[in-house]
Amino acid sequence: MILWLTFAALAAAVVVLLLYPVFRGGKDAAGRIAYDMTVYRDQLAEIGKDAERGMMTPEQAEAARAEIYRRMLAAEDAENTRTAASSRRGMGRVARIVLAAFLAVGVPAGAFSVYAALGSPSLPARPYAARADDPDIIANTKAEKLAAQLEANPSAAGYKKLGDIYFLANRYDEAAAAYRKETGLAGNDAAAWSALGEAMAMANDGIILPGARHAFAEAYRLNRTDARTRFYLGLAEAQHGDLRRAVAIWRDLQKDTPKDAPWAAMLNGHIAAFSKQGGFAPDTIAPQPPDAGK
Amino acid sequence: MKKVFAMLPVAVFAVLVGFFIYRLVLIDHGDTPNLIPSVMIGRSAPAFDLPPLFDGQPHFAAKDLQGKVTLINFFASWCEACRAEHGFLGEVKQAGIRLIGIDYKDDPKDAKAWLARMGDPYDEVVTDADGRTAINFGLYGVPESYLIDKKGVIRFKQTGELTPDVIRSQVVPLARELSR
Amino acid sequence: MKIRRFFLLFLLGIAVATAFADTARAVLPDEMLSNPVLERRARKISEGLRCLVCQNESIDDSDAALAHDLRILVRKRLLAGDTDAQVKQYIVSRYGNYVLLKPPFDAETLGLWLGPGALLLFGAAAAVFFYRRKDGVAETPRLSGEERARLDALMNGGQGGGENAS
Amino acid sequence: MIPELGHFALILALFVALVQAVVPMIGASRGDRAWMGVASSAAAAQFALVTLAFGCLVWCYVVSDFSVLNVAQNSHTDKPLLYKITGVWGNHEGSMLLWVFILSVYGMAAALFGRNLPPTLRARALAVQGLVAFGFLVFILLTSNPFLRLDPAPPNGMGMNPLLQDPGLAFHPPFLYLGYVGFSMAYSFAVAALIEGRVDAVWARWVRPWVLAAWCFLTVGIVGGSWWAYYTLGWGGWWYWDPVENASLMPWLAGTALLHSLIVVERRDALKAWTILLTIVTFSLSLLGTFLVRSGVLTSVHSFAADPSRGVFILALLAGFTGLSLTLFSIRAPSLKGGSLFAPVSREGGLLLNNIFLSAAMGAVLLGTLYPLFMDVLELGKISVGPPYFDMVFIPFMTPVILAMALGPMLAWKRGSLKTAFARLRISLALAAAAIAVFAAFHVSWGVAASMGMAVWLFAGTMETLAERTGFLRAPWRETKRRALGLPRSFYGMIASHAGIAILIAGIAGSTAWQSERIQIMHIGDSVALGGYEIKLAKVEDGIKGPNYTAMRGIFDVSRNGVQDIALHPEKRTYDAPPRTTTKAATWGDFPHNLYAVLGDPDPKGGYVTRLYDKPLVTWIFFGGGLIALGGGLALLDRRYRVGAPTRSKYAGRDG
Repeated sequence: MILWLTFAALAAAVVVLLLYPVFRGGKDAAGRIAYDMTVYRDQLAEIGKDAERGMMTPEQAEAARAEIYRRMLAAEDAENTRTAASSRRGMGRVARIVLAAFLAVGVPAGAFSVYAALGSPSLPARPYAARADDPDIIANTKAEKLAAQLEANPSAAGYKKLGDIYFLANRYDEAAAAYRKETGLAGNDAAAWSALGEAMAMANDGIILPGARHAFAEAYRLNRTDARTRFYLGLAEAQHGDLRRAVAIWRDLQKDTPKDAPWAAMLNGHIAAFSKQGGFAPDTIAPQPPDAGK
Repeated sequence: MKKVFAMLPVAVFAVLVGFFIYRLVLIDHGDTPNLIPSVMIGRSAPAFDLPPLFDGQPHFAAKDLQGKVTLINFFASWCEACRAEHGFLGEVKQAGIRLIGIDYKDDPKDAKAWLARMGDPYDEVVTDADGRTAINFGLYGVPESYLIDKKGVIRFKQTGELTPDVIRSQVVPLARELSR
Repeated sequence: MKIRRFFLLFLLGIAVATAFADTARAVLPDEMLSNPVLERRARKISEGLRCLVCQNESIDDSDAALAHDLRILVRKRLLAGDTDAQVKQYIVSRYGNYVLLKPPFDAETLGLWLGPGALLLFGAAAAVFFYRRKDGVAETPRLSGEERARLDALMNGGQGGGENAS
Repeated sequence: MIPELGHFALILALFVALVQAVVPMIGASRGDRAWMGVASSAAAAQFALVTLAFGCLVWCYVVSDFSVLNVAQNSHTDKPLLYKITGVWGNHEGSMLLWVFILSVYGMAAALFGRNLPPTLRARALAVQGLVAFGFLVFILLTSNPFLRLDPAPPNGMGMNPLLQDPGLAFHPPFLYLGYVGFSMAYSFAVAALIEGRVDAVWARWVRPWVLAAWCFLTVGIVGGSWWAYYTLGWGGWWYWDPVENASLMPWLAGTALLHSLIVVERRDALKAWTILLTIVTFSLSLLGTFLVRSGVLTSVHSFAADPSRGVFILALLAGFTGLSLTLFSIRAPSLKGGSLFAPVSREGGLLLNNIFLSAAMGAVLLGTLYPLFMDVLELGKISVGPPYFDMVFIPFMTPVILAMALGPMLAWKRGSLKTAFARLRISLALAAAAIAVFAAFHVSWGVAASMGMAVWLFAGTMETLAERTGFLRAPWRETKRRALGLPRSFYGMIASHAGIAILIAGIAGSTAWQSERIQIMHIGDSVALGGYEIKLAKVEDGIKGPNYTAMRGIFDVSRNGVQDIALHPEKRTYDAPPRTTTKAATWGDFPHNLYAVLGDPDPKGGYVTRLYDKPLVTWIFFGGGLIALGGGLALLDRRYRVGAPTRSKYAGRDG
């Protein structure tokens, strides 16, 4: 609420600022020629100074002055023709009211509607210092401690946590090692296998080697709905050159993906990009789940 | 006259923008402006005579290229992209093309271990320890592959990884034509 | 958790793309030739050859592995008795003109080499055209009496405006 | 809330920019004072909103709010506060926001200091400025939005490229942008004048301070960047003819030409079409630089950071702003009346000569930068155009400019005499000839001797000009002092800038001619002789902890004739996040020497690779560059650019 009130106040302040000249009315100022004359007078004064300093002979100074005088006369001519020619004087009251209405309504309305499309009003700011209670942060600083504890007292949940910490710290090799321990301890845990595969892939700059592929296959065997597993199985196909197969798997995943899923955009992007690379239209590919057998 | 001169800047600028648009269109169509075509295409493979990776096997030299269509694949165990490419090399061999691997600036121990782990699709693997042969081929980096005809002339070069698409649509058809 | 992973993959993609190499530079002591004259020639040649895998750097400035190999090659060729031109030709025969930081003068680069001169000629022609122009007034004539009167009115009328520097 | 507030302020700024672009333009064409008045208040609102948005982004960086994608990608909690702040513009999105922020600062300045401008011209110029802001805000919001959020926030950021963690690189982009964007103000005036159909001596005076300010900032930015490259990139170079550098040099050359042609317009009412064209070209080159650097059309082999969608957008902006203004130019230029004539040998003639050569040099740089692209698009093959080409074309083009630079100020306006000018410069002529003879005798190449001769010629000539104007030694001391105090500041600005160029040339010539280098493996205790100094590797300390890096530091003791002078401490740093290694050279100068030491990797067989250079006079390059910018600053303080607004006079009321 405070957020919206602040926005409204900001928009209102801007509107007031924009409307000020509209309602202040036209205070007459000097005409164009007065501005020109100011400069020409200044130039004349400079010539005087130059001549006085001996930078110009009196004749040169006189010629230079004559040039400026001519420009002054020309400016006056221009002013007279312009004044005679321009018949329109201002925009009138109605136009001014229309303008004021547009400024007062159009500007804030436009800003709010664009913000509605681009902004994330529901997300609070997350300054680092204010995240002292954030479990991730605490965990991150205590990763070493946790690793030591697990050494003495291994547990699947502990390794999962450790793997997550390493993963988020971009330490993928260590994350993979922790998840591998987790898969060993947890038995048939699809999420653990999937996390392992992802960590291994990330450790190789996103390339899914046989080891990682095996982990994903294992995860898929245990759970056929997990989005992450299906996404990476598709990616593996793509990396093996079978773009049609990859797109088929992703389109299958797309069917089960809610529109507002955070990865929906990325998934659609992958489908579009890989279809383009493969030179086919995505909708010519029938959705197909990954092979369970592999 | 004056008018023509006044048009000149906007005309020059329009041509310039035309170039930029065309370039961006090319990039958008998958043309990678950064790839430099090899000047070696259509020329005989440079002279070389490289020692084998595995002890006891023969050397491989430029003269051995005669009589058989060959794909020379430069790779290294330390190269990330080579891993991605490696799985598809089998297709090349299946198509009846002789496949020679040149292990580029690598520790033989690492290369052997790598081939043991990833599989060894090559007919022969030789080593280019100091990278001199690679430079003679005009190599930018690994992986790169050169398709060479029966007379030892370079016919095709792939800078970067061989993808299944490149193998199927370019390498195999060209090799077939060349073997005739 | 899952959500975050996907975003991280996205982040990682960007990080990999913008990563670039270490900046420790160029020629290493063990590459250098003991003969200072040959070494100086080698450096000179290296400065004119492009590092093929870098952005706009000569192989003399680059620490890329290929640049290192090319520097050694340049020195080997020099030791073998090649002239500077032969060394360059050797590398051009492998990598094409792209490797030369100073492009050769040929049909394709005609515009590049003659362009600057053409621009200057165009400028000179425009200047000549400008100086021979007739519609300007060579010497400003004195003001006529009528003009002087108008001017006086103008100057005095505008008395209020002026040289009040703010 | 802070990140969202910044986002909203930026979006609001977009609509204010639209208002600023449209309403005053209509107002000016209809002569409506209220509608025109919206220009100033919109510029003020624009400034306030973009400042707010920029401040919000800075705040996000300072407090490490990783829920903001841009912060998560480019910052890290370990970074020192300074680099958290400068990290804001160390990436594409943030730097575009800085761009728009600076644009709004100029708009505000024009609204505040523009009271000496006729209302219609001011309204139109601000409207064009609003249009530029609108284009860039759309670009930022659609393709480069720095306020996109991340949920949940990652525990830490990805860090910042360590190369950017340096005061030199932290502060030179803002100056470059102040330069690039500053030229947008001149551009806006040019377009406004074309719309009005009035370009005259008065217009030139109104525009000149904006051009001066932009030019000054751009000079500082380029010199700062060059200085940064010198001491961080680790091999003592300071200019590489890289496309990024060319992108800043081209507007500088055009801007320098513009600065001089404006004088002719102001004095003679001549060269008007050319000056307008140059104004458009200068700003377009700033945009072109942005396009080339950020679109990826020019990047080379292993770079894949380019984003074609951004490229398309910037190209559209470039095509829009430049195309529209050039079209307008082609319609209006033929009707611009030529002013009074001047002889080829005259002050104006000198300025015109300067314009021709500077523009041709700028064209040559542009040609060299784009030629590989042309060849590629036309499928004529791939070539590289590098430093040897640019040196070959640039130096011959600049030589006449420098020779004329000493001569020009000695020529009379309108019709000068070469004989008189040379007679007044006889001391400079003699000194230059002596310099060439002395340097040639010291077995340096003829090129270096000639460059030194040119530097002496220009410096002495500039000093002689100063002496001439003040009557130094010819008039009584009291008279000299009176004249010196009476000379306008812009004159002193010219003296400082021209002298700066002389010093810069001497620095370039000296550092190339007398550079010496030693590259070797040194063990602890080894000594190397260089430039009359004895440089000993005393020790190497490893594991030195910085705020966010670990360094290996070499301690070199430098002694001369057995007396120890100073110690050099180059470092090799490995940053924590992201883990990357950078070199930090150590430099020390004692006229004329400049020692430069770099510590390389340890050798497997023991010892360390070290690179030691002596670059005599190299600091003169940066000092000269600084003096050039200072000259611009002095000129900007000239009282004639602070002419007040006219008060109501008998002409008042005619305008509405």
